[in-house]
Amino acid sequence: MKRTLLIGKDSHDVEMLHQDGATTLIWEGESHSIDILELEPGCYSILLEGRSVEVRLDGAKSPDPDTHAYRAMLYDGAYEFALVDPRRALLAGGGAAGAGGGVLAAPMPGKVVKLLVAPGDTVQEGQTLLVMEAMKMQNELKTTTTGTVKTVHVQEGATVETGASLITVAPEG
Amino acid sequence: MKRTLLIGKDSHDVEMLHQDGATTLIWEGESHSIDILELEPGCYSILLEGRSVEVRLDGAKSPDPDTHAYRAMLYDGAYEFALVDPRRALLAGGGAAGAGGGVLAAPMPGKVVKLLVAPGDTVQEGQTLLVMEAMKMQNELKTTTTGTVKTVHVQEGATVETGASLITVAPEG
Amino acid sequence: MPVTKILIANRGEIAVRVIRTCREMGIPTVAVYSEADRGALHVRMADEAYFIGPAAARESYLVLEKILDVCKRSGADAVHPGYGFLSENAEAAKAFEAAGITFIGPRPECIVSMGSKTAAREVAIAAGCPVVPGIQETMADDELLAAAQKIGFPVMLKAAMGGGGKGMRLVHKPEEFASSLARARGEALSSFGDDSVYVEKAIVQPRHIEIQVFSDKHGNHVYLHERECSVQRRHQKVIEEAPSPHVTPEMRKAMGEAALKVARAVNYVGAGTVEFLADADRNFYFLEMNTRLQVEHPVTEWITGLDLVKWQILVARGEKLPMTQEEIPLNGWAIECRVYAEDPDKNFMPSPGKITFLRTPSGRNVRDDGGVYEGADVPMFYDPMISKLSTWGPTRLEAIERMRAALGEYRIGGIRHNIAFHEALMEHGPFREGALHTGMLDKPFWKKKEQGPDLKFAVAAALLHELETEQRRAAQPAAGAGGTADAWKQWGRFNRF
Amino acid sequence: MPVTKILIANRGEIAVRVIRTCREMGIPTVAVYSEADRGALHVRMADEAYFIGPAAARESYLVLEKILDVCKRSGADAVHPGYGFLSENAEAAKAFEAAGITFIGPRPECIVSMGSKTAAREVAIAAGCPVVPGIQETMADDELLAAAQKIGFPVMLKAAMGGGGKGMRLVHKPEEFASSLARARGEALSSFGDDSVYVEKAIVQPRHIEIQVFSDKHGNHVYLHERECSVQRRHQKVIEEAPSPHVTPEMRKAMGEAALKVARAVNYVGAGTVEFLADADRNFYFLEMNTRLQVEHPVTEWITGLDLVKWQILVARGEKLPMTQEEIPLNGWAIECRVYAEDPDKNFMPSPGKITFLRTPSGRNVRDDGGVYEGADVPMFYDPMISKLSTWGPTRLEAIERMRAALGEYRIGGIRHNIAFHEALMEHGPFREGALHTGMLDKPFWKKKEQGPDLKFAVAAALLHELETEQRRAAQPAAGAGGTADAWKQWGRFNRF
Repeated sequence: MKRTLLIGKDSHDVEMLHQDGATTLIWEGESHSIDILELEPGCYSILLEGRSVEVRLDGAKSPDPDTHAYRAMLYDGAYEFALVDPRRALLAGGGAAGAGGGVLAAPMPGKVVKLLVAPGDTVQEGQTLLVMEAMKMQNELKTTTTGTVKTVHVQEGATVETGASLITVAPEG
Repeated sequence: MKRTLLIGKDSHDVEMLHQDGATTLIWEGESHSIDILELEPGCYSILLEGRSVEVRLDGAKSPDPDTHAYRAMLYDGAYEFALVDPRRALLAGGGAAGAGGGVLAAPMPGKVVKLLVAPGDTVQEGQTLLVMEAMKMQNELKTTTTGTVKTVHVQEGATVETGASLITVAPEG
Repeated sequence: MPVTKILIANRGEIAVRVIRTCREMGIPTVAVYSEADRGALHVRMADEAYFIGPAAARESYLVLEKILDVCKRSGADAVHPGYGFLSENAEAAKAFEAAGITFIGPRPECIVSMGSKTAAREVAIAAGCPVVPGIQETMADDELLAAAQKIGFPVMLKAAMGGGGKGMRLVHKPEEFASSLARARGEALSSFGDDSVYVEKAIVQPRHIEIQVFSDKHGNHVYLHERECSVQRRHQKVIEEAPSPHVTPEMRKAMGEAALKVARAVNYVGAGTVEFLADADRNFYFLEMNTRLQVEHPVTEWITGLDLVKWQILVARGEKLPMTQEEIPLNGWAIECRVYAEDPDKNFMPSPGKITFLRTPSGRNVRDDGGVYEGADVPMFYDPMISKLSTWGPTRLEAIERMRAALGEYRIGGIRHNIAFHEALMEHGPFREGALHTGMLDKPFWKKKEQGPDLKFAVAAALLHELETEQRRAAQPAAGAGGTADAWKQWGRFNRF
Repeated sequence: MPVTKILIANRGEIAVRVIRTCREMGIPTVAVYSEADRGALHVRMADEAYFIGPAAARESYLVLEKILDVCKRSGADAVHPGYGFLSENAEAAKAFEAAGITFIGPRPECIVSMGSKTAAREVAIAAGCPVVPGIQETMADDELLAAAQKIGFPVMLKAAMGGGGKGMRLVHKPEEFASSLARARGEALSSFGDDSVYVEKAIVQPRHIEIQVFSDKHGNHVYLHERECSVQRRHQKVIEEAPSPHVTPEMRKAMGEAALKVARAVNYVGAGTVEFLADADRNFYFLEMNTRLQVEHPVTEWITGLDLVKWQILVARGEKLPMTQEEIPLNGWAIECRVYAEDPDKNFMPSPGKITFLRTPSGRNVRDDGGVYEGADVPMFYDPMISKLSTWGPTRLEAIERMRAALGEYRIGGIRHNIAFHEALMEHGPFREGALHTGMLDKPFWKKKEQGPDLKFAVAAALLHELETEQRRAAQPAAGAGGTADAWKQWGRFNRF
């Protein structure tokens, strides 16, 4: 099974083969014999060339359904990356960029305590559009898009879930 | 939902009703308002008249498919009992007794290290029929039936799972 | 006062902490819970549990009448307030007293006199406990300069109406005084509409060091040594330790005795903490007194071997303190890390949600005071602290190494948390050297981890997950044309963020 | 000797225990595992892991060549043997030495000289350490009586070829001697074909008390006080504690010095335990010496604050002992309960299987040394001990109360275990009073719990489970006529025993 690994701005060809009870990891053309076991749901023990590493895997939200974002926790911290089926990447054509751009989404469940913009306002990248409260702390949510506020999806006082659309900004030009 | 509770030699009529978000436990005709929540798989938090008790539930093997045997762990120890759907109990007729009698089953996974009887031997209740080894310890398995050995289902050296039939004894008379 | 059944007017780790001591002492416990907390760990662990209303604390945990009502219904004859919520509410303490219920805390008058910073400062001055030297009244420019010279440079100019750093100026030398004062007055005027400014001694790179005191109803007072809590992020304590690497035996004695002066002055009863600021020369200045159990009490329990909640209960019952000052032990070193549901990679944004996986560290001299379990929800309504991990060692470095190893065993899934941040702190030079001050984390040393050496392992796990998802999809032909979408729904369920 | 990467030639909790100290010290670890242990906790936690063969220990963990081979492949320059397996195998110690690998244990000669009970007894006698008085040679009847009178009654007659209690006779008074001897000889002849009998002092209701010793390669020897391990079931230790409620400061010093005589006599190096039997009058007698880390070492770590595995590594590196005898602390009291996968309700039959649920106790001064996790298999091939729960308190009773509370938090699903048995022991009068002896559990005090007061709660949970199963069945009409059977298959999957 082949996948394209996306990490930051890099991409790598990776593949996992499972034959006759043996598992092989192919990393940029180089084969590694690997012993991998799911010990608990989402928790893997991996032996590779003697080394023993435990990996806790969580999925992460991704705007593109064909790009599977992962967050893996190892003894030395977390790794974030995405895997794409190269066949799907071809079908999809252009790639993953663009989707979701301009929508400010709730990064956590919480309460909208303050709206700082209204439709029609011009906003700059880095500008705070809204204040949310969660766990006794107020958090300023900033836009990554420079442009014009198109829609405000929520009202002050509303309780929202993670990922809920809050404000859509139409990019400049 | 009605059930007959079997505990030791006693039986009780019990019922649980779940209506309009409220749960009621009816114990021998007496109603108790109960707040019950499954916190983790098989692990329940129960509030009943102010008291808070956590119950860990395990199923237990039972020879009769209509009798559901349970082992519940509470803060003060384990309770063992069975629940029977009274409709099924009626259909089944005579009750649960009799099944499985005379069959010596493996109480744990392990290795048969010694067979002490052969088919045709006469045995007494409490007599050791076989020695099993598990976790570095040898365990003598005794019969609860007085009678004649009908079948020996295993050989010395065999590894068996929990519940495997080892020796069948035909009861006396 | 009888203490035969204790209602714990709190939630989370501190409620669990109190329940544990009650269990050891054989005292039944009563939990209260809001709508958000029906499945919380403190409800599971208490002997009784009562519902007290909506998730918002001001409609449940902070409503005195509801707590009083549960006392009546459950027959609890004592209340442990934990920290936060009603713990430093003098009205609550009075109301419990009036209802014949033992409040496991100080008398209401102590809470009142320590509740206001200025009143507490006056008590401290009267008792002979050092405070930050300063003239807390506004004056003309030349009078302020004279005051500054009397206090000794560096000094801090502060807007009388101020707050949040506005109108504050650090002045190192007399030569800079006039221009700094002008700018401070200007800022004060524009920010608060009032150009009044007062002067105080500037504590450069202050250390937050506090003394744990304990008093009984018979006039006995002892101190259980100090804790240092200088490792803070936005004035929030992150790591605490006991003893302090800055404190010498002489300083410990001097601080302990100063703290007891304050405790004696208000006829204190129970567990209290006298907070000080200390400077590099080991001068220390009274800051405030917390009239309750402190979050960071475990480090004191490690080095003394004592159970502070047990002592609170003994004192509430009217018993004498079990030890004299000379008998209080001081063994080794303890470190505590506060584990928060927050994302260090996203400016420490809170991260409430469901804990889908939880493995806490174990082994020798490791203590996890948690308020959650695998499968528990971390509600968005309360403090993001979900656990306190503490370790002990014969020396500070051994405690730190044990903490580093224990953090490496901690696994929390489903929410973001600050374990990796603590791990980085354990390897942070100034922290290891004990060169602490309250601003040490202002210049953030934390950086999001870049691609590390073990990416292969991380990706291998994800590849196996993709492989199994594909195999499941292949094994479900019944789903027909919609198969692809359905199979990836499963993947969607796996999405936890 | 270099110790830069340690192979742990063991499994289960002790392998995990060693890994924890190595992590604190920054030493990489190498695990080995059999077919039954691929998913074991020690494999998860080690930095490297190597397969060494079939499940049966004699084909994997006990095969010296395989361990040596993994040392070579991994570059490990030291081996920690844990307890059991190769830990007291002199040939293994020699082979590691020959291969240039540091064996974290005593020199092979120490293992040999302490490996035989009779040889060890001779070493002890020569060193001036008291042994059970007796004449370990066979004699004529009248000589035996003379010897018995010299030893002092009560005495024990033992068959020279004997074992398992056959041919043993306790003789209280000289008048009973002749008839008892005749019966002992008769039994010895019929059981072993030899009527030789010898005489030894009878220790009535003996207590098992052992001294932890530590020695370095520079001839320094210290003792880390005693542990009492009298609570045994079928000669298997169940509960251990430190210090012993039977030992006075004078007795501690005398036992410690006696133990050091043995250690010095064999030029001991590393961690060792000298076991004694003690009688009601506080006489004590050398029994044997274990030349390895003991299962129950955590209680010594609690009262001394020391890390015994760290000390083993320091000594193996050739460092001097970090403390002198006078510096060894003794603080408070510690209790350890061995958690076994066994069924107390079925004559303590072993209960291997999958652990479907696991919540370990936490909080202050509670330590769980486990070798498993939720989802782990407890294989049938090895020792049924899955964890050691230990607690500390300033006094024995506080340690016991903490243990009782901690046991109440322990939840293990999927296999049977002895937690409830330990809970009953914590409330057992003779145990609480410290009236211990090795036969105290021979008359079993354990009874299977009858229907308790909270049956309603237990049944309510089961009713909810039945209700939900019915609802699931109702929601799956597609299963058609076979619906009932299918739905209950789900229930069947829930069957864990």
